[in-house]
Amino acid sequence: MSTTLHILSHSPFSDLRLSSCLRVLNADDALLLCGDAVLALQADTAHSAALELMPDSIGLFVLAEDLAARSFIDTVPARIRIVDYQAFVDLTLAFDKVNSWT
Amino acid sequence: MSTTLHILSHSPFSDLRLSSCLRVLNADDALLLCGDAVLALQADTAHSAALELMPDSIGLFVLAEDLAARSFIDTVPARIRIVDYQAFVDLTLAFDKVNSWT
Amino acid sequence: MKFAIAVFSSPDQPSNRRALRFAEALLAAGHTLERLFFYQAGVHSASAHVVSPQDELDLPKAWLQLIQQHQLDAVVCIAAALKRGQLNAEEAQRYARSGHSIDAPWELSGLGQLHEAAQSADRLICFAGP
Amino acid sequence: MKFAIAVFSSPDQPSNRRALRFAEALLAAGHTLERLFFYQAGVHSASAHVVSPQDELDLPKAWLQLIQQHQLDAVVCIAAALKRGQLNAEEAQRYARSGHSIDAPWELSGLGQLHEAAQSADRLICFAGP
Amino acid sequence: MMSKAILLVSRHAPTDGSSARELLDIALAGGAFDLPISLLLLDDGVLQLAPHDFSLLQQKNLSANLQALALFGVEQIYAAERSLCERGLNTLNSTLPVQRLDDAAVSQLYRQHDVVITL
Amino acid sequence: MMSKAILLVSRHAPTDGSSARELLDIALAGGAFDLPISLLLLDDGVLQLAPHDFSLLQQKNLSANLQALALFGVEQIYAAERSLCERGLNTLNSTLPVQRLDDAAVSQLYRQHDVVITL
Repeated sequence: MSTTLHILSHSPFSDLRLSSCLRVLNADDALLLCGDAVLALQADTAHSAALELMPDSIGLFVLAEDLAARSFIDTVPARIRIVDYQAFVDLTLAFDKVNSWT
Repeated sequence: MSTTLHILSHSPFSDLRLSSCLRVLNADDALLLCGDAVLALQADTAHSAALELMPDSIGLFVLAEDLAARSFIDTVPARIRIVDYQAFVDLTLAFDKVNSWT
Repeated sequence: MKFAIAVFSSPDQPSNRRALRFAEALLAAGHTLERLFFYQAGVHSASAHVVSPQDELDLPKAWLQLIQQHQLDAVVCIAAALKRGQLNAEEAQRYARSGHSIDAPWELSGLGQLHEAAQSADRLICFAGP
Repeated sequence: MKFAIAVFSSPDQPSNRRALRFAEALLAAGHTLERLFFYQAGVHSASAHVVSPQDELDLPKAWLQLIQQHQLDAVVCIAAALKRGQLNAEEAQRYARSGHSIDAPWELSGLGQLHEAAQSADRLICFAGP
Repeated sequence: MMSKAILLVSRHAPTDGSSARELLDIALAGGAFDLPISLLLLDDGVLQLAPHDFSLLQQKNLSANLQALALFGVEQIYAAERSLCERGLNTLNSTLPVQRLDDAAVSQLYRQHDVVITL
Repeated sequence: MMSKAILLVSRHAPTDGSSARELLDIALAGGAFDLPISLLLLDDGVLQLAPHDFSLLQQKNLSANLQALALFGVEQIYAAERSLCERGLNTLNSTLPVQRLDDAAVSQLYRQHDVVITL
């Protein structure tokens, strides 16, 4: 059985990929938010609530530069791990395959 | 006061323009569905229900070739008027301006 | 009546073809098409380098034929075209590029041409997205 | 480890730059980048005709530098490139186009190259969308 | 060495630009190389199973490409039941032999493949 | 003859490719011609009001273009209150003088203009 790192980059406020992705995640998969998908972490929105409800076994990651560039996002939930490009490379090797929601 | 013909072409199943558009429509505006926005007419979906609830004063139109090309859509609500390109041109002149939800 | 059409989508998007059909329909009805304005990925419509598959509609060719047949004013936004690599001979020379993909009757010009068309036409119709 | 990267987005999309940064990071970590494969609007990354605004990142140039510096195998899907007007000298001659926008070390080839890379690399990472 | 199993996920309507066609081209190329390819139609991708008259849009017949998959040895074709239902296509009779999968089976499909490409 | 009043509707985040920038370029060009231009930030477009550090993405500072609007005579800048709230930006303090509009006022804005361009 093969694990998957899913990558999202679309804004969850204009696109429905996030909800589709959350449905296909397996218990040992992970999700990396980059680009405008980072907006899903914005506090007090339906999307950040949906992310907080994900099972603990599912790893949640955000690309450092995309988070920092959106400086209005001041706090992120404790379970979210922030990865730079070097950690992004390592992350792709920690799962058996990578699926970009293009 | 100036009326608007709004044009949508994105699939309502993958994009949120339809709901945003329905909120800005004025009572004497109109909506033309073309491209995959025609999918909003598919029976027994949340989108066709939302369209049926629009006030009667708002004109609802669909581009003929886009409807016919999707031959699985077999019936459309009675209030929807089907326009070919010639009627599309006339329609843009029947309103003061045209807004494409690009 | 006087129309202006703005195209924001590339030739592989359905809205690009829809713009062409709309232009044909308004001309067939005896209206005037004052200007075609190509912006964003729409600038690829002007490329003479596109090689469409034989059994598919060749939109850059269809646009060119329409423009020639009706002697239309077809403007490509110069800033949008440069950053997307669609140059005419003059810009290719200015920026020392070895070739170019846009020829007359296509014209490169600025966004002022979009505003001029929006002001003078009775209707501006924009085509973009799918 | 061995990586392959597929790019489906044009240089004005953020994911195109993200692919470049990812490629740089994996090379910096001592991994191998077996192949870059450009498909869909990603083919515009190979254009030598792009003129980026002076204060903006020039992605086609940055890709070319990375490819040259690390002698990477950079393949552009030929079918996707032809229909988007990105030709090399050979295809420009074949289809009687007056110029071309893709030069070596960029290579035009088929989708078999994507499959070969997917099979031989430890990871295939795709970049597309915004 | 055994080939890696590839899952191709098609999320676009056949009338939404060239994405659906360009994904099928990847499938056909993989089939030509005798690779183990599965195709999952997800979200708007399930519309590829519904009857269209593409000639009205001066578009090539995408159904023909789907039908050609079997000739290229691509026989694992799946569609997400939920995507079909959302689009009012639950009673659709497809001429293509397609397996319909519920959410759990869709998740399982990702687990069973070594490489995923989504378009 | 009086110039037509133009409403430019910007629906994209400043980090979502070039759409936000290319819409502002239309606004600046219109301002340079002394045309009556209004800008409405709608849906993800309201994110243009939120503070960013664009340099991290090697992107030009879009806030500078927004600030430049006033210099070009474009002073009617509006943001949809609902779009701000949906994105958790209701308490945002923008340095730009922006009028927030409820749904009815947004609809009214469309009525008050002669031309609309949405990007």
